[in-house]
Amino acid sequence: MIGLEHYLTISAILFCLAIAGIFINRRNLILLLMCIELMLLAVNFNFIAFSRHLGDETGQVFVFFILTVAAAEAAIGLAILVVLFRNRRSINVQELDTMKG
Amino acid sequence: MKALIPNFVLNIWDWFPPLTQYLIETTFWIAVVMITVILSVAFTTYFERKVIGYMQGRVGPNRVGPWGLLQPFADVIKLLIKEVVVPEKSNRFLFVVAPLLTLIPALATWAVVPLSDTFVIADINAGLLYVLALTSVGVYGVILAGWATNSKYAFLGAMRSAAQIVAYEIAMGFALVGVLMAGGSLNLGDITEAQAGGFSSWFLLPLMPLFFVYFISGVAETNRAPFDVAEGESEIVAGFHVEYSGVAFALFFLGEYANIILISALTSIFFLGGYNSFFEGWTFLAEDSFLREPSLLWLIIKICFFIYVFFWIRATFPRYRYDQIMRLGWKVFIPVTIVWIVVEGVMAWMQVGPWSNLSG
Amino acid sequence: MHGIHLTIVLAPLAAAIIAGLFGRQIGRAGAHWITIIAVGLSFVLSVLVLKDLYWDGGEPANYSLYTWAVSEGLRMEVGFLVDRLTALMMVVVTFVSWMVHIYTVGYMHDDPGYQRFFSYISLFTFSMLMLVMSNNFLQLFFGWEAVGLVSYLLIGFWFKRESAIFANLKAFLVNRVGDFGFILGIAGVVMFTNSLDYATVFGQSQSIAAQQIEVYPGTPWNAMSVICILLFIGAMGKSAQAPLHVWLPDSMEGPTPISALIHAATMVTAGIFMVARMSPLFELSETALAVVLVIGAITAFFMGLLGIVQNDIKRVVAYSTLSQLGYMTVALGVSAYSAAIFHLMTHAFFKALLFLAAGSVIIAMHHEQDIRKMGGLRKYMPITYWTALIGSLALIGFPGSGGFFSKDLLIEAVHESHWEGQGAIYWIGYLSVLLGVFVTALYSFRMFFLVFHGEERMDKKTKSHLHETPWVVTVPLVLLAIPSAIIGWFTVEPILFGGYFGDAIFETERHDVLARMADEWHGSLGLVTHALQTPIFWLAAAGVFTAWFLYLKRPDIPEKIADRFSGIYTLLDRKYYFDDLWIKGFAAGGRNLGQILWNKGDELIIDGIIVNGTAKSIGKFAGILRRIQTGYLYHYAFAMFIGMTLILALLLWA
Amino acid sequence: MFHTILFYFFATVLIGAALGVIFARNPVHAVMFLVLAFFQSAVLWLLAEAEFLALVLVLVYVGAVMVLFLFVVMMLDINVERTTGGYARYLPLGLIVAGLMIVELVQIIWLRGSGETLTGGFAATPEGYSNTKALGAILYTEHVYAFEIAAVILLLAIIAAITLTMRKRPGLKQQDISAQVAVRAKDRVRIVKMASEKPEDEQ
Repeated sequence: MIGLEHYLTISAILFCLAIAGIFINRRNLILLLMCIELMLLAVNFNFIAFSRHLGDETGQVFVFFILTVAAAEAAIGLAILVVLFRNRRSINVQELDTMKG
Repeated sequence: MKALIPNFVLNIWDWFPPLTQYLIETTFWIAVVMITVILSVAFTTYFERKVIGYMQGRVGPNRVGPWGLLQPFADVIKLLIKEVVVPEKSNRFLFVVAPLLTLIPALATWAVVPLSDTFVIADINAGLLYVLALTSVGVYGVILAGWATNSKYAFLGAMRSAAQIVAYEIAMGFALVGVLMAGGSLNLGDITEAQAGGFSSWFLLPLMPLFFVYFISGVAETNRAPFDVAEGESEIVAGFHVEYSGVAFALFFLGEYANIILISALTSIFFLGGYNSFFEGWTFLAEDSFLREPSLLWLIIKICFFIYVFFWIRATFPRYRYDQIMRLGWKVFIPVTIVWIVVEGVMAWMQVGPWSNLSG
Repeated sequence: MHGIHLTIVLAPLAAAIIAGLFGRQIGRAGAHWITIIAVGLSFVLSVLVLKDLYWDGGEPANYSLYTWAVSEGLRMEVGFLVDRLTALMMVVVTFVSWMVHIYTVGYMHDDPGYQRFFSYISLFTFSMLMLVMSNNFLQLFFGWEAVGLVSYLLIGFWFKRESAIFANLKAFLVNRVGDFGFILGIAGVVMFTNSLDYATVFGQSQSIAAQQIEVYPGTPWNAMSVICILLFIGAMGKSAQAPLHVWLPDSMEGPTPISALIHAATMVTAGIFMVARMSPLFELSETALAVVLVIGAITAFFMGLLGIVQNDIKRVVAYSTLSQLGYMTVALGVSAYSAAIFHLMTHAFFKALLFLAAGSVIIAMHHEQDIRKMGGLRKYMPITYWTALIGSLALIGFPGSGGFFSKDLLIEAVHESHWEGQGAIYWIGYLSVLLGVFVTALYSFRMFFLVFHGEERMDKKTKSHLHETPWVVTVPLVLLAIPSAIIGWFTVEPILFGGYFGDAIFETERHDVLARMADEWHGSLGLVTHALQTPIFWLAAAGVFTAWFLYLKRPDIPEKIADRFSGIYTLLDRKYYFDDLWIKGFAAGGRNLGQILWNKGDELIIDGIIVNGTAKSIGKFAGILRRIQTGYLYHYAFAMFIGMTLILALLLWA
Repeated sequence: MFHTILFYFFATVLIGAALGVIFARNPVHAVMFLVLAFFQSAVLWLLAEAEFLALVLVLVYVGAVMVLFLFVVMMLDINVERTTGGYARYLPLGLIVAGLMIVELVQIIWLRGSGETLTGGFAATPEGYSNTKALGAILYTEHVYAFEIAAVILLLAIIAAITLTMRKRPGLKQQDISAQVAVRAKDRVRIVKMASEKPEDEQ
């Protein structure tokens, strides 16, 4: 039967892939944002799996809030990105080093 | 129905494991619904041309077959045998996938639509959410088509369409919140059941503003006139499908009309009682009259009516300007729905007039 | 009573604020009326307080009004201690201040800074009252600094004059030296008693005296001596005792009324008052008393000598003030606190009178202050003449005058003060005050004769305008002349022998010279009649005679003496080179030291090595570390990820 | 059995999509892979009977957030070559570490699971159980304040996004509808009365 650990495994794999994505795609800010979304998805997997395993819906409530906050984060993040691109003509992470000491 | 099937078929059937039986059965019904819808699409195009023709003082198609009834098949054949031109600098994969992405959600939504009081392919709890989710996916086809074409006109059309669809989706969602409150369930069957009992029980009356918002948003969602800025022949040639031809174009066409039928069906279900009869409460009719029974017939009549309204609107209204579309969506529809949700809640809570029957 | 005390203090403050901040609105007349009324009110109420305490037998008041801060049990409060000592000081301060206010109306008549001046002197009155009425060290210090501030402001009142700026800066800086000692003394008090309140501190005086303090490791000193000497250093600064006296003569750059008020009658006596107030502490340290005595004696005699060679009318009076302050200090040194305060009081009257008289002369002479250019003013300004004569007689101790009683008995007290172990010091003190009498008489009447008698040496133009000064000037002169002349008659007995001060002043049995003198006391009249038999009278008479002989009879002799003894003359003329010592020695030395510390210590070591060096080395170190901190998100993410992997690996496989 | 097959199938597609996200050269493809990944996740959640969240995931993520991503990716004229360069350099290292981590995590999950009765799958839900209803029941009671805060956060996000990206171009002409409506004929048109013919004396 498919159970908790199957979901946890998927979540772990997703999470690691997302992190790998962050340092493989080191030039594109949008891709970094997308990898973060992927990580959040992995986290949501865990919440849902445990919620089902324990028979407690609170875990799913957490997922609900994570979705909310992630949506907000994506909206603001993309807005910032657009403004950034408008000003710098680039979203390359390596070129965003104005604050570098 | 089972009586019609020969015995040996039934024997073979019983021999299959239950899982396979289930798969075959579901696939069968899916195929039936899909074919029905696609055929309907064909005749809808004919219907449109006729309706608009008469409205404009013409007769419409009348050459192919009796009264031009075979015209849609002629069109289909024409489109099928035409070459699909893929622009050289386009993104080939997405260019091909995009038309499918418009069609699939429009067809997939039918899974939860209760066609009669006994038949629905998937009777799932969160049917309304499913509908919303799939409607929101429909936008991908347009965006990807516009982008993959690698043409400025197509891209402009895609951008317009995407913004428009996202904007009207919110109003649609809010309107459906009202329906959900009234029906007390996310299951479309339950929502329809909640409207049993004749015209006065339909959600049309208590949810009148939501009905208008939903239907007009539906027009906008399908990129139909007067919200067809995504195509906008006079401004951006043909918008997102400017480079599409042959089957690919046919799929867009199919998707658009499938969507029209779907929106009509959903509007009927949400506000006009779906498969419930007009005459349910009419006691002068015989107790067992089919006119008082809920059936697919009523749903089809309602769907046809709304399809007709679609064409009627198209023939009547000039195209909206883009910024006015956005204004209508964000500044008119969303506030109206929010206000009406509050009104509905308060009225239902206080048991006032037509709202007193609502479960919310 | 609390309300009265508060009114006494706050009325001048309110007047000062109004005159100072709204001077433009209320105008000149408004400024002087409001301040005069306020200070007059203070005076009247002070008299009431004195009456209550002395004649009506009221109890001394000691209370706190307001707690400013409490720090580890150390309460910083504002409070009043009003006993007879305070009451006496209050009356003297407010009376002289009131007189000076009235006098100023005439003296400053044409000055553009009229309102500012009234604001300052009212503020001064407030500060001085705060000082004398304080019941704790903190408020005392507040008053101490506030009077210093106002003094600074007033010396530099004519701030466009180079010399005035120099003088006020000098006064301020020299006072800082004293204040440094003073605040160290207060700190010592706090260290040993953890209290600022007089009553508490005095209650623990015995325990302080029993303790030792090691300022330098290995040399334990008596804690009480250290504290008292430090406090006395403060008094030296404020009361202009040698060698911190140098600011007082220069302070004559300020307008004459404030010379009278601040630099003669009140502020400079703050040190005397303070030591008297601290008598329970000083009494327990004979070392400190000896220091007080020697400093006072030196000041009394040598500063008097300087008065002889001065030609500026105000400076002569200023040196006489120094000398008289020396007298008071000597009295403190022999534990005759009452005598010191008594002399302080009489001195306040006659010295204020002398200053105001000098000011009157200056007005008449159109701000000419050189006595060599005066002479024969008697017939032009009779009131000034007579009041100045009264003042001078009181100063030299003419029998029956105010100064006579205080000075005579002061010297007598010094004479009586020989207790064990005081051999040399006793003689220094006694001889100084005795010879000082002669010197006092000499310079006083030298000035008097040169100004009012003899040939008229002023130029024609000035002469043609000479006339008596207006009534606002002469009335305070007369009003001050009266107490100068007669106050001794009826105050000497209660103050010195009648136990007027009661518990306010504490004297140990051993030091109680006044008690010994009381045995021979036969009343004021007896003292006056007895005067002719004392050396004091004859010394004074000799001084007057010498002055008459040298400056009226044979005006040519002083020149010759000056030529003959040019070394001594120069020494006196240069004021014992004290100014040079301070300015070229300490000030320049301090500058040089500062220069060295700045160039080498600050710029080279602190800035160069410590500050910039630290920054540079950190910068270098950070430059190495910076290579790790790329600022790229993925590097950090990678680091985190690797760390997590390692931790998991440890958990799993290690 | 069917359930298991479905699970493995969708899980495989999900992981493939995730790999696609991180390896896709073209950002638009990456976005599409992400959409696919979300879809697969939604299906997997449906399998776990978390239907409400599954559909909300599609609705919110696929329908809105990813459209936004797509929008931005398409609108910004990104130099694809430049932004994906240097990619091969870090690929092996990233993959090795990620693989190591996956192995570790999986080992932990299964180590912990082996000792307990976790392998029995999820407990069956009771008859008539509605995931949406159950979620709603606790969302609007226990977590109602958090819910309100979430609403405020979303409002904040809307306002922030609008203020960040809104810019007024100089010289942009805008339609003022109320001004248009308020126009009266007499403000625009001046009717001049004049004779139709010139007076005779001027001829």
